Amino acid sequence: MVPITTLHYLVTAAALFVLGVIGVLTRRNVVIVLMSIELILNAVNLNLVAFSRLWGLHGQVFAIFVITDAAAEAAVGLGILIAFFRNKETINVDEVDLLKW
Amino acid sequence: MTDPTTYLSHLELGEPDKTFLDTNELIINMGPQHPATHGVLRVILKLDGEKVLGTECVIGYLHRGVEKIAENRTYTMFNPYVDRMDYVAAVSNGLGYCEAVEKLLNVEAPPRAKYIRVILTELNRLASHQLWLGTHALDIGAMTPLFYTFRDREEILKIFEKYCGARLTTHAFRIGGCQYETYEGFEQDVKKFLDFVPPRIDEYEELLTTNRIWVERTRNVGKISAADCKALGVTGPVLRASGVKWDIRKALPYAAYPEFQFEIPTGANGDTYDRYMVRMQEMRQSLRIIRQAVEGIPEGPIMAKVPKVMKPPVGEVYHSIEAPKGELGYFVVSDGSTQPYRVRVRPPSFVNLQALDVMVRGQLVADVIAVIGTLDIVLGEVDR
Amino acid sequence: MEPVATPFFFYFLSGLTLLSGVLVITRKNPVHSALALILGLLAQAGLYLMLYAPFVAGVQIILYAGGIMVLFLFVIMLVNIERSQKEEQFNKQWLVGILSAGALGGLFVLVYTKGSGLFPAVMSLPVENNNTQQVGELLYGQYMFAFEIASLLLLVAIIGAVVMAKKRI
Amino acid sequence: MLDYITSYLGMNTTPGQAGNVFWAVVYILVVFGGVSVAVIAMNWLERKALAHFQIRLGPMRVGPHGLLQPIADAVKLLTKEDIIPHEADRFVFWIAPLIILCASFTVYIVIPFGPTHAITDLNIGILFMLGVSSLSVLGVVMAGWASNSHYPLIGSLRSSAQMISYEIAMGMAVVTAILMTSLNKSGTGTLSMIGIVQAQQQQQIWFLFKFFPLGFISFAIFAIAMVAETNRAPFDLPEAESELTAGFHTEYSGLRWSLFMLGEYTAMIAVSSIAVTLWLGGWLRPFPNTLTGETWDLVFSLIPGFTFLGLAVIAFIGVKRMPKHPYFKIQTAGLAGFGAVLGLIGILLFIPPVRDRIQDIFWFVAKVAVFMYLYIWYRATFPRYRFDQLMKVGWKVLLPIAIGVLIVTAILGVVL
Repeated sequence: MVPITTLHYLVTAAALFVLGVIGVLTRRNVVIVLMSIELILNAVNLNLVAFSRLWGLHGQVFAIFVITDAAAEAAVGLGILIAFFRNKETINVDEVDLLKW
Repeated sequence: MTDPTTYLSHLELGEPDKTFLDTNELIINMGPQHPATHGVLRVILKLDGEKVLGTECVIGYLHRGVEKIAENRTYTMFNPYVDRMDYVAAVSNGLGYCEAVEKLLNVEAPPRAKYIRVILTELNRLASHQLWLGTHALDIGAMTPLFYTFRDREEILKIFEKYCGARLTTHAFRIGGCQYETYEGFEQDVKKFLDFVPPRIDEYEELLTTNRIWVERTRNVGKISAADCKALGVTGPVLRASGVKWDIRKALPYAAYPEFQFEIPTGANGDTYDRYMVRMQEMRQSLRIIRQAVEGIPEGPIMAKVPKVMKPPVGEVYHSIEAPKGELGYFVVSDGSTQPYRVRVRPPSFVNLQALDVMVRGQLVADVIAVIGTLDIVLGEVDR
Repeated sequence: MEPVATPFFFYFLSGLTLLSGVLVITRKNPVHSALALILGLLAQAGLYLMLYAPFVAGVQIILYAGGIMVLFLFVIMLVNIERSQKEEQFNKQWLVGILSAGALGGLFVLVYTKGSGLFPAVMSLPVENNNTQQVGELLYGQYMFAFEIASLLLLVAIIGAVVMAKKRI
Repeated sequence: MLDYITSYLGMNTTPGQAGNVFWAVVYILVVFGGVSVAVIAMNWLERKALAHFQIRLGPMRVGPHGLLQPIADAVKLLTKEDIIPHEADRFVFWIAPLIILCASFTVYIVIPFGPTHAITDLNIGILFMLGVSSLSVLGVVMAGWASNSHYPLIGSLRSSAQMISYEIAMGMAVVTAILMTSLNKSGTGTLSMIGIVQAQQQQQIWFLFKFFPLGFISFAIFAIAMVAETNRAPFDLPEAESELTAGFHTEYSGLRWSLFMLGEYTAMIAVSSIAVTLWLGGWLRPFPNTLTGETWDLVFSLIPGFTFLGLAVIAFIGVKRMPKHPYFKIQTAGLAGFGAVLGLIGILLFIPPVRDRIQDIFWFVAKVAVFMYLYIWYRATFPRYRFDQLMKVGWKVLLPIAIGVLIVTAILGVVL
């Protein structure tokens, strides 16, 4: 069996990233779009941590920052979603076509 | 299957208060199968999140037509039926009915009977309050007082059983007095009980009165003002906790009550905690009355002269007594025959239940439970 | 601690991660998506453990799986999903989206095939025992400023979320 | 193979750290079996103790003094019809209890019953525990949502809000204790569960008494938060039976319901273990620094055996007090047998090698048992909080105090 190298992790992360991008670009449901963004962020995290095996712990520190960021993003994003749902009674992205209501 | 919303149609329910995380309005059905509705009360709650926007009580699941039954029974035959209304305070029900018919017949029970009546009724008030305390505490989450109160209520029921053979639906009194003379050692039993109970009441208070959680759960919960109480006809401890010193035992004395010293405990805020305190003090006052009665019990007959076949003169009478839950009134109309033409009962639980909506609006779901508990309703009496 | 059966666990966990990723973007019901995402996040925590990053793994579980996902589920419960399930799930430009994502994937393939020599085949073995201490020293030393900025960001996010979600303040 | 198995025996680490899969699996089985037995025992004890608080007898019929009642209950629950509401989301409904169960059982991987008696010693032990135990919120949310009914939904919303809120205060209290581990010469603390206990051993003090009263306050915060975290009285409003019938598991019955219960009790034991590890010196015996010396070591090592002998004596007294009626013959014999087993265990615990290995576990379990008893005691004594009051306690009382204690501890750690 091939020993597991950094490249393996990178490929996994890349695949996850692509999945996330597909989710963001094709789904209509805002909640799932937000979750896809989480997938993207996770792919980045995986990359960072995998690299930290090679070049010191800075990657891990960045991964922690990314997680913090994801938390903030999720909170604000879901807050917007709730405000949006209250006003428009829908959670589909392509119906968010007004800048102001 | 009816849509529950139809019941709410006549309630002026305002727009839900949209504060945080806008939830849809929720209409939930509490009961008739619900552990905290004290029987088969069904409350339809309109909620905004946890906040109560309005309530609607649906009653009648325990309706047995007691008032109608009265029209087809003789005065004496109807006597046991009233025990089945407020089965927790059966003795009080019997007392009210007997006194109403006595008023109609224009007879008066002899002094000894009156004293026995007072002793038993006050014991029954104690039993009723104990049951209320246990279940109310259980609703709020304190399990243990229930068992303590039931342990002590048992002693009262034992006295009842020894006196008349029944524990719950006692049928202790007859029109014109009492059927049974007190049994041998009745007074000793009651006196022993009087010594036994005060530390037990202290024990309940120890668990609850100063308990922070209990105080927080009951203070400022289900507040009702004296004016609202009067407008809704609320009586009993609920009224007294709002600061109105109204007790029929003092205001319109009946039985042997004028001869006893006792106080009417009142509250100030009209919240659940005050009602709790009022009832606790009432228990102590009851003990005081019983002590006076049992010490001063006169000798003599226990039955006044009443005809075997009762044919009260044509007329009507309203007689009310202070039942443990409030004013229990009997309106009896006689057409001169052996059967009452009409008997109408003014049950305290039924009238007090009206205050539920006033008391819980704007409060939380958990408070509905506390308020139902504090109103001390018995569904047998609400539905009759 | 010597790792046991590394290839097996790697393929297992990364397979789980990718499978859950696929489920996230294909499920109709957002709750099922969220569940799949949780599974993926946990699998990823496992991958971090394999990469000798226990602290990141712990943070991943406690923050992502425990915190953020609960937030998601909360929101899903509050908004009406009955209707959104019956609607069209994908938007009109889904084909364009998939094509561009495919292009991105192609780019990745290109980069990793051409540049595979950049990454040393043998991974170094950082000391696991004081990973947390080292991460902590970096966080409170070299990255102090970034750390403080992150906490400010969180504060802003809290206020922002409350302002957004609350109608009347 | 045999070498592989025996090679671990001489080692002085946990099987997980030694990388010995065989022994790790054995430990996992032992711990999970032990926890299941503990849950059963706790179930019986809770009913009995609660009953005696309430001047009742509790279960008396199945087995002597109702000892077999939990088993009878388990049989009943397992054979009950498994109901899934028609409108429920079947998959989520099915998986929710499993999530709770898995989350609460997984925690036991890092709980140290002794210096070597843990499945593994993770570097991030306490973080792992907090993280995994917070996963059970997901199960609660999903159970309430999947039931597709109002009462469970309200129950689950309440409960998840409660668990998340109290997790924060709990985390702050835990951080205080972790901070205390770093007050040594090298100045580095640890997150490993075993390391935390060893730090207490090194510093010659349980963290409960460290910087008195700071350690005590943080412990108290944790002790309150953990009751809320496990949804027990007086914070049991998610399942407040008098308000919401049964909260998030209203629609569950039979096996699935029993999984929820199992999860709840398991979580109770787990969080108590955290408290014991962080503040009460884990497996360390009481008074390790005042009552020192060979003799005291010997005396304390004999206590486990005497405890079991004492339990056996209680069982035999029970046998004596059994009514002398043919009907009770089997029950009396059963109780006597139970006493004999307890006595045998007690005697077994006096054998030196067993004694040395077992006493760590004994002290740990004894401390956890105290917490279990406290849980029962709370339940018998307190009324239930209302939701807004609960939130107020969590956010406005516990959290500020926890943060204050954390800051003061940090300052003291630097100054001293």
